[in-house]
Amino acid sequence: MDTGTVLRNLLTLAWLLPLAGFVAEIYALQLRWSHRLSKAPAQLAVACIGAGFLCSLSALLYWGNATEWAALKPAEHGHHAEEHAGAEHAEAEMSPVDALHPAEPEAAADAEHTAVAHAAPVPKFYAGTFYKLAQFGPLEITLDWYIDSLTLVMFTMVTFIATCIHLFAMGYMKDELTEEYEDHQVHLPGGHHFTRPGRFHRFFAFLSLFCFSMLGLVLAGNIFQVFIFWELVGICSYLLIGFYVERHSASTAANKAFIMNRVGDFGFLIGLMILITSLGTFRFFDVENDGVEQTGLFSLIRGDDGKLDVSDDPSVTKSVVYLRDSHGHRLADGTTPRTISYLLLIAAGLGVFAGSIGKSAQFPLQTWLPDAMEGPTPVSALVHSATMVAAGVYLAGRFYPMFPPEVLLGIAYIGCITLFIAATIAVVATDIKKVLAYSTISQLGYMMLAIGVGGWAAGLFHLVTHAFFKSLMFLCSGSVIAGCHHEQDMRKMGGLRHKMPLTAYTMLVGVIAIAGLAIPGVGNALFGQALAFSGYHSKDAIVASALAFSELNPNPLHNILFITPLVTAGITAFYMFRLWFMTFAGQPQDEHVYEHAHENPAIMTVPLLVLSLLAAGCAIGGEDGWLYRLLAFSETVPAVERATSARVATIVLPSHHDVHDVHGTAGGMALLAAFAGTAVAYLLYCRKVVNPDDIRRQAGGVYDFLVDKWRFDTLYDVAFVRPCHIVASWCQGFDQKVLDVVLHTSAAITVVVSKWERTFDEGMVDGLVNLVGTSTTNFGRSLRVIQTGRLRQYVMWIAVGVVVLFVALFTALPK
Amino acid sequence: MTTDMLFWLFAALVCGGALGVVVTQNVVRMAFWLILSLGSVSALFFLLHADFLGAAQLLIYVGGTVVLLVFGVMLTASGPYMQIKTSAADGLLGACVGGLLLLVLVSTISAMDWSQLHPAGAESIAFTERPEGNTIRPLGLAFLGLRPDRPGDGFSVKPAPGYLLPFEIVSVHLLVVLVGAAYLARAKRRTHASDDSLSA
Amino acid sequence: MNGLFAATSLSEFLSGLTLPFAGKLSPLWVLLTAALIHAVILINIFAILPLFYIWLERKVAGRIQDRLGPTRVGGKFGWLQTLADGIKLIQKEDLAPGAADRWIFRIAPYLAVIASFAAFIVLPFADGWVAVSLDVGVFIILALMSLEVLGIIFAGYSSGSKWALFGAMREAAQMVSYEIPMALCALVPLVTAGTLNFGEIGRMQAGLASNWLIFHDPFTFIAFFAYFTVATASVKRAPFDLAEAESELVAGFHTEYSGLRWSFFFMAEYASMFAVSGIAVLLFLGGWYTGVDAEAGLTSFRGWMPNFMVPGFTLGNYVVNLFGAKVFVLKACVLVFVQIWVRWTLPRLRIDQVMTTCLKYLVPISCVLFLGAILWPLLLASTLKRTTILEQAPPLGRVIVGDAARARPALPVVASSPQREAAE
Amino acid sequence: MESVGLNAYLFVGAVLFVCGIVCMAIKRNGIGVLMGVELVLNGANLNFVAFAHYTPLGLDGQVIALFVIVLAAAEAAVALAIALNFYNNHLTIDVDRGNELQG
Repeated sequence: MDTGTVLRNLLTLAWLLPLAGFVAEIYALQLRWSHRLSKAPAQLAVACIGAGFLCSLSALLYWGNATEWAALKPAEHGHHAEEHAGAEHAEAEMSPVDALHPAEPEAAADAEHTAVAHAAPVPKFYAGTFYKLAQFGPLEITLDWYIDSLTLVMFTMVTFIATCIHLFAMGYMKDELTEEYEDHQVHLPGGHHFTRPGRFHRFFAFLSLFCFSMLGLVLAGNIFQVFIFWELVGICSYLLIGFYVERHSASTAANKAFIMNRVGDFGFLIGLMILITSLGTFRFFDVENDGVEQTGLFSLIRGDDGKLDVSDDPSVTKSVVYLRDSHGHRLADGTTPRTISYLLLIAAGLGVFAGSIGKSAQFPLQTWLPDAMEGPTPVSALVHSATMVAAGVYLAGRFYPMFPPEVLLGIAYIGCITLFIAATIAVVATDIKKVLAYSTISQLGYMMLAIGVGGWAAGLFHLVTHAFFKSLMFLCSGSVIAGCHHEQDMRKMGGLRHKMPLTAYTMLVGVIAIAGLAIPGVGNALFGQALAFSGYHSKDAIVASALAFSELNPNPLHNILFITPLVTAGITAFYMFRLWFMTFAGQPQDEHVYEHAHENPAIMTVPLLVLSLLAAGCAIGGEDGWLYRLLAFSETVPAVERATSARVATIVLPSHHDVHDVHGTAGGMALLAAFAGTAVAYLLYCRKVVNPDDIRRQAGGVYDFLVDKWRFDTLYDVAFVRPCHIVASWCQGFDQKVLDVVLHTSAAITVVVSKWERTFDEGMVDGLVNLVGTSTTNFGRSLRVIQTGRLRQYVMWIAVGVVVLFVALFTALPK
Repeated sequence: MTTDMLFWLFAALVCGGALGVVVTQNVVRMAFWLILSLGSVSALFFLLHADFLGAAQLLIYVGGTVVLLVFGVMLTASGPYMQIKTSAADGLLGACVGGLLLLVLVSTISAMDWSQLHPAGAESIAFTERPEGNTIRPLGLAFLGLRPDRPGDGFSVKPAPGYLLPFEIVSVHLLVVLVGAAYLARAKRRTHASDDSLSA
Repeated sequence: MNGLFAATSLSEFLSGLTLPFAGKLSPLWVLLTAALIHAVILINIFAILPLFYIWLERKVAGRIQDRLGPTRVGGKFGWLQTLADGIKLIQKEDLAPGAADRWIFRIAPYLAVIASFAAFIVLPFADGWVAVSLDVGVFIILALMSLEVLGIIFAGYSSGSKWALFGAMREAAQMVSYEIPMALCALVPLVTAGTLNFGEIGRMQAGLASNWLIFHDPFTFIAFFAYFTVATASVKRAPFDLAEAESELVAGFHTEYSGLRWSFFFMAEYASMFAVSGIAVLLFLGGWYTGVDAEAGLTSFRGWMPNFMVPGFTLGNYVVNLFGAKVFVLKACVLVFVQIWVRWTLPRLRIDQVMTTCLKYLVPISCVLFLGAILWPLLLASTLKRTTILEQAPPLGRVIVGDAARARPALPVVASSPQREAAE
Repeated sequence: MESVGLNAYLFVGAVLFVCGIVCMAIKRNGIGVLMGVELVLNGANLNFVAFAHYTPLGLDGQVIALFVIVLAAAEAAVALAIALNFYNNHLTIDVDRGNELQG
């Protein structure tokens, strides 16, 4: 078996195991394999996802061995900085043409790029088709798989975090292991609480379904398949947010999340339609069908050299992009070259990105994510911080070659706005999970920003590191919530580190990681890098990309793209340490809560420890570390393209070289900002130099503005909800005054006509039928007398009948 | 000549047996006459070169069906040598109608020129001068759709539809009928029935 | 016309004999004479065999019960004892009870005897030595033997006695039930042989004993024992002799009979024993062949002294057939001896046990054997590429139609006959 | 050449048939009626076999006669079961007593 098949088999196994688990868990109770008090569903779910993790990990290792860890060799990017001459061949290596025939690496090696001296090129990706679902004319709906290092890392990351969270959830959800679960947050009239059977098995079934969907999304090889799993994770999110469906807040939040996502998905659908009408395929990669090459999306737009082949027409509306095959030749229908309008390409990019906005809670659709914290905390950790919301970033990253520079600029600005807004709101939030939720939005903004400014690898790097430390922090908060008997308000906590030290210090690891603190001197001496937890490295890379971008683009407006993340880095540090200090340090604020707080059992704390190790160490080495290199190995073309586009706006994307040049500066500034934020938080919330309440009173307007979440909900209420209500009431009036009247009138007429008809029926029709019936009855009565019931008589009649018949025939027939 | 003699002998036995069945009042004696009649029919089958049918007639009719009937007689006899007499009027009526029917049938048979059924020619020899007796293999082949008795399509390449499916259906039918008969004739609990009638 | 009296050797002999009077005697008379001679021979066999068997039964019973049995009449072994009994029975008064339905009462023994006797018509004693050679031989012998029950029912019913009626009812139920496994067991070798003609079946088993159908395959082997059990029951021999269980029914259906009519039932019984044993010998035990391939030498002897005394009569053929007939009768007598042996060894079953044995054990067993016998050739065809393990067995196509002129060499119905295999 | 032709067999068949019909018509004993049915069937069978021998009907006639015999056996079994039921219900086998279905 070649490498691609092995990888496909392993990842498919990892992907489908949770589905099998889901089916078993859903039907276990119905089919009476299991009972409501059984932990078996959870164990099954853990087994499935754990096995999935092992598969993913072995896939990653197998891939590494098969490629001899080419991705980790510093020749790729590290040499960029020193060795400019290497740029061309690196570029050549990264072009997708090497992977046109992933099953035959030798053939690829024989291709035109044999000039590459040092080694046989390693295939960028492996891809193929599971099977064809349907075909509508030229449009094929297929199940494809597309495996590159990003896929592998995502698989390993998702399955690992999911395994940890499943384990944690086994402890967290144990309240549900009962026949009568009393929901204290649902009040019934009469002062009672709502009571229902526990839903332990259902929770894990949903988790399994989610894992299946998320892995399917990552494995997908075409954009339509991505869409399908996109919606599947959406429905899982809906189900999990609304897990406590009896709570009004939970059901509302679930609806909100679902509807907000639909807004984004609408854009996604538009993007898909543009792609299918203009390009005729959904596939990312090229396939050969009966010797005919079917060019995939990436090759169509980027050809073999990673550049957009734009016509020279200066007008935006008239300029077109020529579609090319994987060898760089322009495609043509007869003599007419196949093209896509540049504006349409932008529209398609924006449409797909709209999907990302919805899923990743970017401005202006960010409001659903904080509300989604109504779900159980493991859900928040898995779905609403580490994996599903990151799917938007993943999509933007996966779809990166399709975005023209103008769209990237849009992505950058959306990310920039989001990260700032969310960070500011997080500063004033008091609910421990809400703080983390806003922090998530903010960090997702960072990732989007990174992708927008050309720091593709930096964005995805941050995605992975963020997934680790954010899931860690959510699990810690879950641990706190569980330990404090479902108290979520930070103002009632304090000093909890004495009660739950393990939670507190693992949380501290996550806080330091996200704040991006580092000890530059020691680390430089030891590792050639700052001694820092994972968040520092990834955020550093993003800020550096942003700085490089703003330096390359003379437009002063673009400085915002650098300054905002820098400032927000400080704010991030501030609100995260604020959270930690308020929760774990200082004096207990609420004796009742403090008295009853307790450390959780091992099944909940062990995942914390494991995750904290990874949150701290996964990014060791920063941009020279293994994780970054693994991700950067999959980077597609435009990062080095220095795409200069002047059709809508003048944009120059920085190269790795540019980024590396400003890395030191950016890193230093970000570290400074982080230390500043940490210091402020320490002073305000630990030392109590200034009472935070005073500041709140001083800046009352700003505070209220922030507490109201920048009044987005109000804005949407005024802009969308109320107009909808007004239009609806108009429609109702129209219905009542016009349509109902017409209908009632016609009904009345029908009744009158029916009455006439009834008279006719009863008189004429029934009369006739009855006449036939009675006459038949009477005739039958008269015939009854010859039915004597005596067998012998009947036989005699038969004989007589035969004789008579024969005689009649003989006499009647002509001789 | 031999055959003619035998025919007349057995025809007389057949008719005599049948008449015996009709005129006898004792059921067991009727059964005896029936055996005589049916056994002679079997002999007539042999004379008609249908040896398999003759054997089947003996095995199934005389050995099976009539035994069943005698069983029935014994199971339904309310006294020794039970006789349920036919009234003279019934007998007379039966004789009249039967005579008329016989008259009609005989006149019909006589009126028909049966030789028209096998027009003179080479093909008609095939079934009249067929080797005698051994019909079991041709019969088996006929069940499979091969017709050795027909010169035109005896061993034609494409066999005609045979009687295999009807035969299978009949065998399944036989099984169903036997199960049904066993169900019908099973011993019923009279006490329950009388209880029901009492309560009703 | 030959279909009715197809006794080839005898009619040939007679035709040759009447050659000098050609034109004076019609073929009708030839045939009638042949039929008469056959009848006389068979009636004599039919009469003498029971005499011998009854004597044998007494002697065997005596030996088994540690006594001597008849010793006086006719010399050392009391071999004339049965004859003496017969003479005594003929002299007895022919009684009929007052409650009897006399007409049927008198007819019933004849019915039983006729049915039993008719079986001998198609039973070949040697190659060609058969009164009527029919293609449906096995079938019709089973049919004829099943008629015996009628005589017994009539006897029991018309006696006007409870014992007789019960005996007859039991007998009827038993015989009707045992006919089914009997036919099925007989079918097992028939399926193997592919014919119902006793002559063909017999000729197939020439040569060594390994050619006997009992050794043909496992199913025929088991089928022989099943058949023998069923046959014992169907001739109402112990341990299945419920119809005349003296401890319960005095003497069963023949309680009220005496004299010659009484002895008719016993003639019928012993003749039937010989008949079923003869069938077993023909179907399973190699018919009139010795099983040591003595025929190989004898066959060449068949042509010895052709047209001896009369044209068409070959003395060698006659002698060989005589030898075959002796072998056949000897084999059948051995089986009859086994039946007698069993009678005096095993206790009698209860009536419900008899019916259970038949319906719950023998019928399923025979069905399984039948199925197995059908599937066995398929197994052989797939392994040995032959339809039958017997080299001598005629391929199905050869004798498909009596009319040889119409038989074509390649029959579409024979899918895997050896010739066809070779042709392909 | 045989002097006995098809007609002779048909006459015998007709006699059988008529005897059967008359038997069915005049016997009050249910078993007697059944015997009448058997006679009728045999009359028909005889006709079939005669036609099979004397006309191009050929083996079809014999096959049909075979089916008739088999079905007659089935019919006899059911009829006997019905007769037993009748006897159970009426304590007699006189078919004239079974006239509950009169009009």
